[in-house]
Formats: sequence, structure tokens, C-alpha cells
Amino acid sequence: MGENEHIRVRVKFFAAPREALGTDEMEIEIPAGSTVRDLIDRLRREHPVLDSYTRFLSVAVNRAYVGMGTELRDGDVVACLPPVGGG
Amino acid sequence: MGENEHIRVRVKFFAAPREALGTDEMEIEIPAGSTVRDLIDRLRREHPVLDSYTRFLSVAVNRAYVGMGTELRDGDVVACLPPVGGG
Amino acid sequence: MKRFQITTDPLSVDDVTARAAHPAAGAVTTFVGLARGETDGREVRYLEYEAYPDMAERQMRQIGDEIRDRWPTILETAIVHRIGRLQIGQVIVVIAVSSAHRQDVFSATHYAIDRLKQIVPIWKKEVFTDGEEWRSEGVDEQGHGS
Amino acid sequence: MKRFQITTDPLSVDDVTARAAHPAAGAVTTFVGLARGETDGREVRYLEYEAYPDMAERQMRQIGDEIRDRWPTILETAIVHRIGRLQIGQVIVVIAVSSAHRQDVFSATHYAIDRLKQIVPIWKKEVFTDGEEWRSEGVDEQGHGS
Repeated sequence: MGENEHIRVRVKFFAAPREALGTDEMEIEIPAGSTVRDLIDRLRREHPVLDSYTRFLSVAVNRAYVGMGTELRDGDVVACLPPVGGG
Repeated sequence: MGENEHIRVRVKFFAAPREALGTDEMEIEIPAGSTVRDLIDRLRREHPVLDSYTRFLSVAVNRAYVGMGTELRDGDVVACLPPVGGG
Repeated sequence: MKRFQITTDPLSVDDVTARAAHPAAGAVTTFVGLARGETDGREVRYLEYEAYPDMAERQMRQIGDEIRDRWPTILETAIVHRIGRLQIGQVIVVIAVSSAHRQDVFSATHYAIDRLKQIVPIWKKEVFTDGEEWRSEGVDEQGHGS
Repeated sequence: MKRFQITTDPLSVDDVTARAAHPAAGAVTTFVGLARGETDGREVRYLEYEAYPDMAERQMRQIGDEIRDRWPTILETAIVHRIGRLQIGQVIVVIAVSSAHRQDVFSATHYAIDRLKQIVPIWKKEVFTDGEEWRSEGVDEQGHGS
């Protein structure tokens, strides 16, 4: 891929950050080679309201938990998961 | 109570000994002062078919487990309980 | 609705769960005993359960008291045991234990079924294609330990 | 009948017990989570549950796999979690674990609810008379540990 290539990912939000943001999903274009951490940093810059939720955020890509260093691919579904509270 | 006084107790049978005996209940007259052990010995003599079941028999009087030395009183309900198998 | 009962009717786990209801309950654990179609490799056709009902209900109530003594966090215990003929796969017994939180409900329910098998006057007969046998945990029909 | 499911429908313990059915099963343990009307002394009016359903069902299936690895005696695991608005006293989640005998079902069911609270993407909002709060075990709304 060239230096200026971009990929598109779908980002899902739940619970408190979803309410703070006012939306449960957005499409984002990011440079090819971006990691989950790059994406989260970008989201924090563009949506400062997310700031207080990112400390304990877990992230899933295509329905599986991943680490912050995971490189994203075009078409990935990235879920921002605050601490869970089922049961 | 005089030496020749008698009491009547109701004896209940369950499961294997009930089937061997062919009845689930009998009224028995025994001398006043008889213990549970006296009653069981008497039953074994009069109903040898019970013999193979008495080794592991527990006894309840008026719905509560009792020891073999317990003295019986007139009107008691004595239950002969083979090893239980609920659940 | 009795919390401790011997019955000839089919059992429902929801029904027994409701019998252990309590306004402060946040967790209920149930134990469900099912009629198995096999014992020691032998095919069981059906089971026959018999009880001394009055005493059995009294003993089950005692198990509820013992649980409350051992685990003060437990709110309610309910035990319903079916008797009569049971087909393979049918529910024999349901125990339900409620508490505000989940910490002690598993131990208490485990204790309840262990104690039921020790002190509650209920008997099980397994009926095979070629005979039948009264069964107790650890003691066979003739009363010999196994 | 799915063994692992997120649903908006009311739950039945009998239904989830049936989802863990197995021809060799002789014992089923269930865990039933109920909506509590009080948290830290504050009155809760009702609860709102939200999930990431696809991933939640996948994670619940993983819990079933983990249980089979840890306790080879376990035959089946079923987990059904309700989402949407839940009134106080209603059933939030039912877990059922089956086995031939009772020895491991309690530990396995306990493990299942502990794991569900760790790895399944489901969130709970408590709605009070004077506000509301997203709740996680050990972490409050702002993400601070408690």
C-alpha cells in the first residue's frame, strides 16, 4: 500500500460513552497501517467527551477482544467496550 | 405402670422391607417400657423376611430419627427406614 | 405455596424458584435432578419413588434451617421432590436457594442436595427390562455398602 | 433453540434448563440473576440492559468451551441473558449446566456467572428516582475502580 492510502472502519459505541457521544456507530477513514491505539487517540481528539471513558476501555475487532497495538484493516468493525456489567 | 401393662404403637414400612412384608403398616402391642430395639427384635422374630433389612435400618418415632435405646410410648408412630435414596 | 413439599405432580424449575422468592433476592441457584436411563451400564426403563411424606417435608425444612445457620446470607430455601413413577428424563427434585448476591448460593445448594440424600426419607426403585432394584447412594438393596 | 442467546423476551428457568438437556444428564444446576430494587441503600426504580449481541453470544459460547475444558464431566452449558428494561424482581440471566452426576455442576455454574461478568459485553444502567448510573462490578460510571 502507498503512503497516502486510507482504510475505512466501522466504530461501535455502547453504554455510557454511547450516550455521551449521542450515537452508537460511526464510519471513520484512517491511514492504512493505523493501530487500535491510533484510532482511539483520534476519537479522543475529535470527541473530547469520550476522554473520561477511555481509561478503562476495552476494544474488540470483529467481535474478538484485541490489544491496543493491533493493526486495523479495511472493513474492520471496531467496538469500544466500557467495563461490562452483565448478570 | 404395672408390670403387665402394654402399649400400642403403629409401625410403618417403606421400600424393600415394605414389599418383602407385603404391608406398609401394622399395629403392635408391646410391654410398657419397651425400647425401639425391643420392637425391632420382636418384628424380626415374627417376620423373618425382615431379617436381611434390619442391619442398615434407621428408625423414626413420630417423624424424628431416634436411637435404638429410645423407650416407646403408647400411640407412637414408629417408622422403619431402610437407607434413603432421594434426589 | 409450600417451600418444602413431596408431590406426585410434574415439577417446574420456575415454580420452585418462585417458592424461594424474597424481596431482597438478587441470585437464585437451583439444583435439578433428572431420571437417568442408565445405571452401571444397565438400561433403566423407569423409576419409582416412594416417600414418608410428613417426615420428608419435616427433614427438608430442617435442611433449610441448617443452611440458614451455616450461611447467614441465604434468604430462602425451597425443596420439592416428586414421587411415584418417573420416566427417563423427567425431573425428580428441584432445590432453589436465594440470596442478595451470588457468593454463597452454590455452596448452600450443593449442601442441600447432599443432605437430602442423607436424611430425607425417600426411596428410589430402578426398574430394568429384567428386574428391579431399590437404590441408595453407597448401599445396595441388601443393605451392603458399595 | 440456541444454547447461548441475548434476548429482549422474559426468561424462563425451565426453558434454559431444557437448552442444556442431554440424554445422559442426571443433574442440572442453574444460576438465576434477578433485578434487585436496591444498590448501596439507594432505591432502584428499574434497570436497563444493553449488549453487543453478536459478540456477547460468541463470548458466552467461549465460556461453554472453557467449562468443558476445565470439567470434562460437564455435558452442556446454556446461557440466556435478557436486555432492555427490566423491572425489579424480573429475571436478568439464566445459566444452566448439565452433567451425568452432581459433582462438578456447582463449580462450573459458579465459574460461568463469574466469567460472564468479566468477558461478556453487556452493560447495566440503574435508574433511580433521582438519576441513573451505568454499573460494572468494581468500576463505577466514570471508570474509577471501587
